[in-house]
Amino acid sequence: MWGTGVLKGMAVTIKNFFDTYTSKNGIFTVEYPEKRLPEKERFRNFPILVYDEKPEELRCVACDICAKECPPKCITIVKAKDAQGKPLKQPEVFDIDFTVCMNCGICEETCPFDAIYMDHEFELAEYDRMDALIYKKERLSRPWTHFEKIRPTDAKEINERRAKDATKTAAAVKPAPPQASNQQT
Amino acid sequence: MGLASGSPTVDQGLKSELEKEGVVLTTLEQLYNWGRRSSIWPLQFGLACCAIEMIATACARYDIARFGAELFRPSPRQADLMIVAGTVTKKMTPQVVRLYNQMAEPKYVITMGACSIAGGPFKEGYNVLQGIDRFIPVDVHIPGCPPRPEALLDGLMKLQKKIDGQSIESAEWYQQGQKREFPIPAFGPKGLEPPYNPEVWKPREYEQKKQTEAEARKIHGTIHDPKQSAVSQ
Amino acid sequence: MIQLEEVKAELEKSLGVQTELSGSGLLVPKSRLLDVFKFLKENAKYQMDYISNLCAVDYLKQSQIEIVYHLYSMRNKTGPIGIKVRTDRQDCIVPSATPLFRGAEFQEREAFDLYGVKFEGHTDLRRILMWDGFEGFPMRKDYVHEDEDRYVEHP
Amino acid sequence: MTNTIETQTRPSLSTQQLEVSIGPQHPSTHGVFRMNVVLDGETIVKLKPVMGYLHRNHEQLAENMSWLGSMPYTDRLDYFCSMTNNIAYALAVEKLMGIDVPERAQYIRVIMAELTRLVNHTALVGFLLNDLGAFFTPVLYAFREREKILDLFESVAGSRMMCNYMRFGGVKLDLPDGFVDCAKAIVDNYPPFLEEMERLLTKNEILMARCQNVGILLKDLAVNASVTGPVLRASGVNYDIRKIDKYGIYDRFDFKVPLGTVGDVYDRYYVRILEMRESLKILRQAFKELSAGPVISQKGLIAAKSPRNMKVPAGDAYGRIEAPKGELGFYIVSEGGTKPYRYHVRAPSFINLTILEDMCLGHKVADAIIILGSIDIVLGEVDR
Amino acid sequence: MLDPRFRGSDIKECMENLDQIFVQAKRTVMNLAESVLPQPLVLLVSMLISIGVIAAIGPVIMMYLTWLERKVVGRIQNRIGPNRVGKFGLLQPIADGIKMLTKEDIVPEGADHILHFLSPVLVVVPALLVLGLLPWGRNMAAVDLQVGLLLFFAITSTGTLSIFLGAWGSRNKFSLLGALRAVAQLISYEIPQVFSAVVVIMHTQTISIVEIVNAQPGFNWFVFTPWGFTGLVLFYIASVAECNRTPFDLPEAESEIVAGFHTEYSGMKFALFYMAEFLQVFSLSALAAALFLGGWQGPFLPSWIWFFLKTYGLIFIMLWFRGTFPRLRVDQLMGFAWKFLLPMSMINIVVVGIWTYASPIVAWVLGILIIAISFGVLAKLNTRYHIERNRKFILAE
Repeated sequence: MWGTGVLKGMAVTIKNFFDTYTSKNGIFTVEYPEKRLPEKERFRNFPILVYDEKPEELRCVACDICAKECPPKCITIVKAKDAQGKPLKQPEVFDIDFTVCMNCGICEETCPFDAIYMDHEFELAEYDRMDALIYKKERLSRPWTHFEKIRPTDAKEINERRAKDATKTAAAVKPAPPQASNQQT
Repeated sequence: MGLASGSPTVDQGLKSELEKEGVVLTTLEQLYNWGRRSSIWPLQFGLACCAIEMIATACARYDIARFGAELFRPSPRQADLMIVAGTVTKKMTPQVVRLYNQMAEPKYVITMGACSIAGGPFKEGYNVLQGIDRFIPVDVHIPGCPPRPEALLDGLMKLQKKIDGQSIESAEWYQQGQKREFPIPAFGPKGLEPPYNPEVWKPREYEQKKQTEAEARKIHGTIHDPKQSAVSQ
Repeated sequence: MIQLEEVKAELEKSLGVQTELSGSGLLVPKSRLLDVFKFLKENAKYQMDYISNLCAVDYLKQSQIEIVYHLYSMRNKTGPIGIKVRTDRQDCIVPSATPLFRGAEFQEREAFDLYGVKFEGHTDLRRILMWDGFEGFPMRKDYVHEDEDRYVEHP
Repeated sequence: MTNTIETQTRPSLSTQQLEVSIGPQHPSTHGVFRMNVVLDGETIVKLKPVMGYLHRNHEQLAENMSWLGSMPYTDRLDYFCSMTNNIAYALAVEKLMGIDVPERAQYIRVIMAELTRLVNHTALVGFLLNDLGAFFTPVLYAFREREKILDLFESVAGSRMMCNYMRFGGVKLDLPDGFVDCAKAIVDNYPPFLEEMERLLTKNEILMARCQNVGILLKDLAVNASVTGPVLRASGVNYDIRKIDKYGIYDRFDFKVPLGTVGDVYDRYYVRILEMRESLKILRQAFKELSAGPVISQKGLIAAKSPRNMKVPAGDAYGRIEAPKGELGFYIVSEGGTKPYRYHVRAPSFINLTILEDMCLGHKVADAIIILGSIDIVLGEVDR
Repeated sequence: MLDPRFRGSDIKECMENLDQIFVQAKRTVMNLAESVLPQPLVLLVSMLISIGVIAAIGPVIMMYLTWLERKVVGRIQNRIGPNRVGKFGLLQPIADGIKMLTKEDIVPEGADHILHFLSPVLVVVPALLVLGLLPWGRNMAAVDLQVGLLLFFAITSTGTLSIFLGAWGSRNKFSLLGALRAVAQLISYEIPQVFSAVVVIMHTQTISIVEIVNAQPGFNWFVFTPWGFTGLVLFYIASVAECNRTPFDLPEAESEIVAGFHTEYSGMKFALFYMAEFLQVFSLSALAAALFLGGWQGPFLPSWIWFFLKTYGLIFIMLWFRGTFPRLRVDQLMGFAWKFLLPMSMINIVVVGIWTYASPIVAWVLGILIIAISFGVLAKLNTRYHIERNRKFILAE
């Protein structure tokens, strides 16, 4: 009969209307600034550089692999030089252009020295684009404890692997470069 | 009224006491700013993947309606916030600038996503404009590709903070003789004519600022810039 | 799956067209292209009524542009037959497949827009992706896009 | 033609035709797509689609980037179904390289593809109703379900929309431990959501009056214009690439292919709802048969570790899959180097648009909008 | 000086006071004015009071209707409406108002300045005028005319002209399309609306709204009769179309013609269009309540509370429509008005004719019979070739 489909449709919407008051998960909104969604562990937003103890000693050895691997080429690395001009195993300039980075996580996969990981921080809106959105080395570096806090299972895996590599390199006469195991990060 | 000679100074002590008794003491400016801040109507204008995240923000879970920004007005006349969500290509730039000109005056621009800030991952493309701030002034930049809906809400809250800070004397749109009509680029054989709007896009000043910083530090060696080599291959 | 050698033999027998196997398709001379399409479409054994993919490839070293067609049959649900056609890079003119397959219309316009391949017999050959005033064919290997104002953020 | 188009031309009343451009910025063109429409009153006389407003030169960028480098770019092709784009690209390169994919990775690929189909069809039903005028309610119900599935993608691949999860020879990472039963829960309470949407929409008289006998696509025109996907099946042509090419392990699942009879907007809407039901069937079977094992083949792992010097043997290959919008194909030419020589995407939405004008002639402006909505185009894929 | 009523319990007495509170207030002011001013000015003061109250209440009703709509439609879509601007988002309409006031007012250069300026005013004035005719409570109608209902329909029909004026003045293709649709829709839905109101006039033999409400004392409202119920349904559907609300919101169809007839209006002019739409929603729901649901008649609560309860009940249904329905196409819209609503309202008039002359039992049986048969026949006629209810789908292998 004409009109029954229309009435059934209205019944659905009114049920949803009263669900928001009666049933627990009627309201689907998570009120952002006050309440936040539980963060997924593997969420990747922008990369960070990781250091163990002191912020000057980054794990990164400026090997430029991630700069070559990055599809949109947004990483710029300059090797540090000590007084006599001999290149050091530290990046002098390591900046990532956040207006080009596409959060794809390829740098995290291909870094052999576990130096660069993807962070969960997403509240990065800025008023000025020129210098605020080109992250220098200082703004990118985070302690390893921060990484263990946001990604516990991955951190546990990586620590075991690094411990195993450390013992292997210590045991072996010639320190072989740390081999990535089957199940990398 | 103290409006002409600088904004009237209202000492905070008196204000907080009155507020305790429920009397709200506010200057006309704060009332204007509060009105504009809490009912921003975005323009229904999506370009690419970030537009889907913008729609997800308007949907049930993140609910931009809580901020009063629920009515996505289709016509630029009634909108006062343009969220440039997605890659602005050279073929689309005249439309974007014309839309910006058509919007009624107290208008704001949020560039959402890496593509609209500076070309993003498609920066090297021949048909991609490297950032919309070459043609129109931008208030808030939200990096990310695409930024999470919460990042868009965070950007909106930062825009609200910026609106709070505005004052009637210094706001551009109230000045006489302020030309707020931005020239619309035309299609040339190779790209857009003119490629950027000199009034809005001032990298040169920024360049001088960085030169002065660089002399101060004076320690750089030769800079190996992979991007240069990648493009010329 | 359809064996390309078998198709090659079939074409030679019935149409007398000399085709050679190159990569995943049959290289057909430009002049006999439409006959091959008509044959593959009407022949009872093949009934290739669906053109899935049409794309141009720019071989700079041999200074040739190759157009690749992939034909399928929706009625017999049989696998792809790759047809390739080569033309010179300067005056590249190829008979258009649109009268036979309407599906090729937009893809031919895209090949014209990005590679400059003129399809004779196409209903309205205009630029589809770039704006009409644009000069040059951007996807060619020797196209260098001189950017008007390449501002690089890094100092 | 049917009864809706009985507008005879009245010779005495010579009306002037109105040229309107339903422009790149329009509430319901699903992105930056423009239709130059010539109207006689409200009836459409001529309709010319104009595209290219989102032409981001994906194919040229891919030519000077490593093979894996353009995998994250495929997410941005059809930004509703990033997983299926990755699978299609991975399949094409695997065909050229001859890498095999382990058992568990095949099952994960099927699960991700079917979850993406659910997301895409739900969002499409929502947007089609939005074009019909329902004030955002179906879109919000659809996006509520989409959020749950996006949480799954985020917990697996790391990003809600841009998953970049497939690698040549398998997948990037294994499923997190809580994934399978969480996915089972979502798949189990999907049918009640579909019933709710059906009660709200399918038998709604206004929707039936607006969508039936509008934009009819005949069978042979569809085949000749190489239309693929649900639009083709709604016209009654039984052509589903999962059944024909049997790529991956789709021959192990038994599922049906829903076909329409008339081929109008209502058929295209309902065929998608039936397809969602079939996808749920596949997902349940896949969850049952999911077995433990490696997620990426040994050769694939080495390639994933240093993509910049991964070489693909010379030759060309065309791999295609049944993406939610139609047949998504990748044609790759390699000269044995670390960069693809030619990289072409056969986008289903781009080619499904050829018949937009044929379907819209004689209809009203309101019909043209919902016909465009029923074809389900995404501009990232149309303009590449 | 209360009405001489029997002294029931004191709750009943306080209800009476509450009921007449506004009438008392006006009377005290009038007494004060009489003692001070000469006679003609007293009349002026009484008019000014009524006009002042309505001019104050109108915009407040409109503002909090927008708030109610955003909250109700939000809840339908299981999200929370605006809640960060004030306690429950209650300050949201005020913020909208301030923003609209401070917005730049653009007149497109091709547009006709006078028409562009005039049409928002011409749209709001009828919507405000009509509020005066409504019986807000027991003897609380601003102006109690003998020809109230006739004047009501006359005023609301001028709204169509001003919408076309505005759309034509802004020289924009989309608003032109919207204007053509608006004129066609509003005129063709006015006839079934008036016809379904004629039913009440025939029964009560008066066209003064106050008399109609008085003819429904206590609980026997007209809606409990067969012709009353169908009259309410028809009148309500026609008034949804009159105020351009979903599913008949073709003149400002967002998804087709960008923003319909008010595409070119920004700032306060757009706010006036917005106010006119919501005031029309309020006034037509109030009239539907007055005609069929017994206006302010109600057993226990004060009269004006009943009036607001019934009106907001009907408004809630309109908001419910907005959250549920897709939009009709132009020719279906016309077909629905001419081929379904109009014949049904004529048949309704026949039923009320029988009702007045036949005995109650015969009238009831005949009434229900005629309405049911005619509804079935008309529904059949209308959907003969349109809708195929359950269509066959093949699940191929």
